[in-house]
Amino acid sequence: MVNPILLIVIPLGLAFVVPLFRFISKKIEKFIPFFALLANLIISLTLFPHVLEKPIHVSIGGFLPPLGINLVAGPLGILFAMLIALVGFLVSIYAFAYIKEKDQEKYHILYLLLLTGATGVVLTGDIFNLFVFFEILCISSYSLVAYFGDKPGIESAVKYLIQGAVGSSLVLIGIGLLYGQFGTLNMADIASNIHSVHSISVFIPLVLLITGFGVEAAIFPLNAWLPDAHSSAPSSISAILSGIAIEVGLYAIVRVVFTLFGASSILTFLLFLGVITLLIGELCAFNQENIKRMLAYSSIGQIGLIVFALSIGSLSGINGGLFQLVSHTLSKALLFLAAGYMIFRSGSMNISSFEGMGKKMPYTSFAFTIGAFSIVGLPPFIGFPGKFMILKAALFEQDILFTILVFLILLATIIEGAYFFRVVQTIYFKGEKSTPGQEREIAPLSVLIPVFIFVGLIVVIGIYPKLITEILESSASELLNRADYIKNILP
Amino acid sequence: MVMTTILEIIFIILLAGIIGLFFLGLSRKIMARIHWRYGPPITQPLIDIIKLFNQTSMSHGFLFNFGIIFSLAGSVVVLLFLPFGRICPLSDSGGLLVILYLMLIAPLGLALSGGEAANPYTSIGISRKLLLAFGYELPLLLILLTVMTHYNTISIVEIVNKQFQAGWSFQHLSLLLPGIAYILILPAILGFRPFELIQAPQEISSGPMAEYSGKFLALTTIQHAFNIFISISLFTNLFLGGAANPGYFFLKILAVFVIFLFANAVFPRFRIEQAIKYLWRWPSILAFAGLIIVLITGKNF
Amino acid sequence: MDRNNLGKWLKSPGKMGQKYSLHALYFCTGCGIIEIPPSITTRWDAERFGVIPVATPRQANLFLITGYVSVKTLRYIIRSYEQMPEPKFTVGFGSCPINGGMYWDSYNTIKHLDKYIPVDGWIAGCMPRPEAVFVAVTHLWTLIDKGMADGYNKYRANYQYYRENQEKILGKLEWPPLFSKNIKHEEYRTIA
Amino acid sequence: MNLSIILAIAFGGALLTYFSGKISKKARDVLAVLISLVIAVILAFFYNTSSREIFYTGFLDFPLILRIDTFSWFFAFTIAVIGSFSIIFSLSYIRKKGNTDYYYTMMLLVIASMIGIILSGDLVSFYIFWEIMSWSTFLLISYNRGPAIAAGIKYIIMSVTGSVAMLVGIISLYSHYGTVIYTELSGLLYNASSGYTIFIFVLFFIALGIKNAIWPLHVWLPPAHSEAPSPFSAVLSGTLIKIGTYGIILLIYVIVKINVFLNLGEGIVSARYIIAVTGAITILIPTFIALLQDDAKRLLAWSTIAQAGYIILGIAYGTSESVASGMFHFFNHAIFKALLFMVVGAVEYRTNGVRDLNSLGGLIKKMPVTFVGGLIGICGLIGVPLTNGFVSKWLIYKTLIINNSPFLAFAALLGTWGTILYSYKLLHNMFLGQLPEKYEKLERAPFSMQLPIVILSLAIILFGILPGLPLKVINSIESGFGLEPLTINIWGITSDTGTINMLNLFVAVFLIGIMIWLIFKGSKKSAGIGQYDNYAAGTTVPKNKYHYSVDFYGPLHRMISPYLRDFIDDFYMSLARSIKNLGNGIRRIYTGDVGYYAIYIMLFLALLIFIQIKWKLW
Repeated sequence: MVNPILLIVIPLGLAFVVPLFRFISKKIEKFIPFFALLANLIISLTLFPHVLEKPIHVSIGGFLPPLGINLVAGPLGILFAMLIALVGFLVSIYAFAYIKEKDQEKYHILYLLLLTGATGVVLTGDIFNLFVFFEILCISSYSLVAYFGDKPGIESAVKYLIQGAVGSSLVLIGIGLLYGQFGTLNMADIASNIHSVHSISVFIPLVLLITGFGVEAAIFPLNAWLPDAHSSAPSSISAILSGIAIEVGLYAIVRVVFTLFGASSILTFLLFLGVITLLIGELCAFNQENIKRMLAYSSIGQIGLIVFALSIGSLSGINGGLFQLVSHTLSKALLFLAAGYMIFRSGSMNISSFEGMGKKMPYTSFAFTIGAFSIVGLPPFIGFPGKFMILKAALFEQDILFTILVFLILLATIIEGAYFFRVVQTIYFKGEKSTPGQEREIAPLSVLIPVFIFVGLIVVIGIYPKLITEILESSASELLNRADYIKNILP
Repeated sequence: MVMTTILEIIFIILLAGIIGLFFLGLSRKIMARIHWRYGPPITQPLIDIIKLFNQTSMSHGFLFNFGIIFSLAGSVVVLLFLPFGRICPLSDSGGLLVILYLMLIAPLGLALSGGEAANPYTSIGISRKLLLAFGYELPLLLILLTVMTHYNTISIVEIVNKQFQAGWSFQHLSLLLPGIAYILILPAILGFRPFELIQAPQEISSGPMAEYSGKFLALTTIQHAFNIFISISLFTNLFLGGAANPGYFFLKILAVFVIFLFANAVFPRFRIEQAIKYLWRWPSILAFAGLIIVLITGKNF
Repeated sequence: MDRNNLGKWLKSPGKMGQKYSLHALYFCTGCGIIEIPPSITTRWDAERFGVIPVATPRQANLFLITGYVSVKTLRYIIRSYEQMPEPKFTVGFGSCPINGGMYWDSYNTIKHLDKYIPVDGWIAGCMPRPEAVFVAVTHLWTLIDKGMADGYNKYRANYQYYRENQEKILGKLEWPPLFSKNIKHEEYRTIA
Repeated sequence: MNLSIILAIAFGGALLTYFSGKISKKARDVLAVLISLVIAVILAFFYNTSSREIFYTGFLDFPLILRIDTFSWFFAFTIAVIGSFSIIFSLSYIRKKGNTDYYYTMMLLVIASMIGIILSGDLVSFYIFWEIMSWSTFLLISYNRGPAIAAGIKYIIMSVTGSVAMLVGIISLYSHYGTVIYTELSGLLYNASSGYTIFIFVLFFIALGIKNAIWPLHVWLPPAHSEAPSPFSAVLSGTLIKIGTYGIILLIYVIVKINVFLNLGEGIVSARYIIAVTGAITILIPTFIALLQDDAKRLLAWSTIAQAGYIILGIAYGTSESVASGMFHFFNHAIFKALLFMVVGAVEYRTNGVRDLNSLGGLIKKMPVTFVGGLIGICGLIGVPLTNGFVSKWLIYKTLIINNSPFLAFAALLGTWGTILYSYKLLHNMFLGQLPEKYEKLERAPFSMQLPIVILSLAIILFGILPGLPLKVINSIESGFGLEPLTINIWGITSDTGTINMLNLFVAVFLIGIMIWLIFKGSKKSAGIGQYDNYAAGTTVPKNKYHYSVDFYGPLHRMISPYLRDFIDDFYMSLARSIKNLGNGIRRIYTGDVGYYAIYIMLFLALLIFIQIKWKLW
């Protein structure tokens, strides 16, 4: 069986090799992320069956935990790794045709680093190491947002950078406090004796960590960077940001709350936070004229929904939350890619500029439609089982509070439907019936292939959700009973 | 059994036609007398019909002919459902509701026939006819519902029989108001003044009949005669307790008819919206009150 | 007056019907119409003879040309006459329809109405009183009895003649000819 | 033969049609008609059988079940037949327009999903097919562009609103009873608290009522029906809104049993009466609004709402006769409303999209077959005796009167008289009156349009004279529901409270009609004259101007129109506007100034700590 550390090493190593390849050929460099992530995908797929029976943990340099740094490839980690590899892989294909600037190697290096960071975050078992990888992720995404080098890109990158810096500093303080109290940085170790300490002195680091990671995870008051960053980044990067970066931030929060602190009592707070985030995201998106901003706001909403689902705290709740997370990753990445190419063609991010796209770019608009329906949660697409599971989990609590929250969520769903259907109508039905300028210009294959792989996944998982429910359940159980997690690492 | 039914049917149709024409003639005679004129002979409508059948006529097409036949058939069929004295050939199909529905075939047929005439006078007349029908249906429905709820049946024969046991409907307080309401709307049903706005000769040149000539006019006259008979005998059956034998029944409807002749002779004409406003105000209020009373006092049967 | 003679009714119902239900076209051509209201109302009550005014030519079989006929009204008279169902009877009321009367030298009054539509009877006088109307009606009865009130047949037979006269004075008529029967110019003299 | 094959054919056929359209147009047309017919035929074979099967186990832990019994057969078969007719109708209708492959595919998809809903045996698959129906309908309503876009968005938003409410209901049922299968759920609510039952009722009724266009939830229907392509309007108002009816029957008589339903609340405030009264309102108000319409299809749309009111009233009133009348009227309405929409569609097709009642007229001379279709259609709609609408309406009136609720009966009857007015206006303004000069050259409707029109007209007459045929099916459905069935024969209904026998009526009308016809023929022949030989006070008839159709019911219009503004629609619109403004307001939070953002973070931190100190989260 392969070593999960390869998942980190391959992209990291290749990232630094990219400049060297330039000396060989300029053509080749764009293919490096492709191969790296293909490898990652294969590795994570091969690891996947082993993980299901027993989490793998690798200790770097032979030092056993709690002393050394260790990687823990649990079901959750592998799930995320797989997701990251998959989305990264497909987006790297998309980038072939999409990234046309002079010095592409910048893009590819940063891209690989971003994914390295993400993978590292989800695989590491050490809190400080997590922070390091998190920083890699953040910094590379700051610079990728500004990749085009135009004014809005740089401006939003700076905004992102400032908020991210505040967040990271909070995280660092939190970790420092934890280290001061427990004298260890290994998560399992901290987790094992978290309850032995006076509560308030543990609460402060918890709060700091939640806030810090919350910035990246775009929870309500901390998500101000997101619309600007997503709308001004290259579409491929927007897809990665809202498909992966946010989810990784969320992963960090979940890991901290469930595994590290076992803080089931703060979930009530997160519950409301999630619903508020959802409502605000959808309301902001409702009247948006700029397509990418609209998608960004809808990502905020989706994150809110996921947070809500995860903080129900029951097994089915977390299950549904993770499913929704997967579905959001796939659908939103698809939406950003499709929209990105339509923007590329129409030359404007304004929704009204998409009129008649259904005739011009039939395949891309079809894909966009599927993505939109899936986000709104219509069967037979992947969004529907997710929403279904979440509502099921919420209503199984048999609690009036949950019923009210469910109604709020559904209100948000209606709003979401409203603006997505508006865009679909604009694509297909607005504009004159057949103006002469409407000859088809099919998108290049390197755009259509990833897009349609996404479509395929969305439809297949939507029709046959059992494809992923198994791993989701094991990941949910991993989150819930932290005792096993600790036992696995500290025998 | 079937033989008797058929005989009854023929008897009723002939009798109704004769009585209807007699009423038409009578109306012209009495009107003349009220105007201090000598007036035509009572047989004048018959003479007109004979003449009209011997005249040439112009037709506008298939529907123009079909509509007339349709409407006349509708009015004739209603006769078979109305108890005339004790005679009621088709008592066991649907009762009052079917009568209600069949009574709308006649105006519908005329409307269709007049519609193909492609003459705006006709169309205006039809629009007025339908509007007036809509106007008087509101109180009429309330009245009929009151009666049906009071006797808790939809069969008109049963209503008549129950009146034989318990006296005329007029004697029940709860049916008094609806009866009055019916009297108030009966001119509208008959198309008499002050509701003679459907065929206002000076205004829209006899409305739906503007294009009729010869036999078409004759058939409409006959249909009008049947219509008079039907609506008056419906009132008689519902409120004046029907009758044991045809003669007695005839006297009753004669009495009711003559009352309206006086109204017809002295009143001017409503405009259509005035007519609707009137119909939807007093008769409807009375009928509504009657329905409320019936619901409060509960069924008597 | 044989209105109540049942035998005649059975023998020729059509003719009797035409006699005793004359529906007059309620059509005012000229001043003569002033005599119609008294004749149909209380004082002289035309309805007792079965004469009542009706609204449209379709329902009428008696056409009273009441008063002078100007060129303008002639068009409407012809149109109304042609729209009446047969059998139909025309009565010129007053001297103007007969020969122009006091308008004998007017440039736009029709002097000889019977050149344009057949006229079954004339009521002379200016104005004839309502009694005269009833006299005309009774005469019309006798004509109907004898079968001499056949103006509509004349019109049918000599349609081309009438049409020519009409078009001579009115110019091209916008409605198509009523009868397509084509009679040569000599024949009508013999018929008429 | 098992049920999943039907769905396979239906859904597979839809996709197949699309791709065959890429190859050859002819093949696609044939295929589309063939598939719709095949579905109908297969369903016909299921008559009077009942079977049940698990067709898919892949969805989470819910086995998706298909079942058929007389109840679902009745609805499914009607839908399939109407659907196939409207596809036949579209053959020539859609030829003028673009995106034909897309049109047929969506049409078949809608029909397939409707049949899926009817055949599904558990609430989850019901919901899945329901949603598929919703979005496919949405994609087809906007097909005509222009005003159709607003109609589509209105439809889909209301539809999504309803379906999420229903989703809550379904999951709540599942969380209470651990099952979503009808047969297991049925009667379980017997010992539930009435509050919970009402909660479930409300949730489901939002969804079903929106589909069925019950009065306060009807606003999507008029624009959608009038802007959609006409054959699809036929499907929409003939069958699609009846899915809501099906759902309501399913809810009341299968899931919540009749005995629970009748004991829900007391007297006037019982669920039974509230729904019945809603139905009555749904009859009255839309009928009056339909009187004011000048657009043929919009008029029909409003009349559809009104007729749906009859169905709801019948179903909710809960006596055996009323339920029978409700289902029978569903059947009749599917027939005659589809027919009427096809008639309007044919006219629209020939006159290049003229639907304005004020600019048509006299088309009877040019499109006689279409006219006869329209005539029979409105006769059915009014309920003239010997057409199918009569018996169902007679039943509902009768049961309402006999069970002593005359006000509901009054609403129903008055609605009928309003129906006469607007349906005659529809017929007159399109087909009667003077033929405008520009339509002198009009041809008849093509055969593929005349065929469904003729067949449906014949069906109306047939079921009018032999009401026993559908009533037999309805009887067996009712015995399934635990209602005592009516005593019927092929000609009508016999009961001690009131009997109807169409045979008497038919023979009487027929013989008397013949008699009068003979009199008519016997007397003098009448000369045929054209429309320009009319009485015009001696003048010649002016062309194009001699037609009274604009403002046909002017006086009534002026009387009632001030009271009949569609304020419900205004309310929804203002709601949407206020949400939009709220969104704009909330977006101000993101000022675009990083300073604020940093402050937000700190505030969040402070908030967390404050909460900790206040409520001790940890």
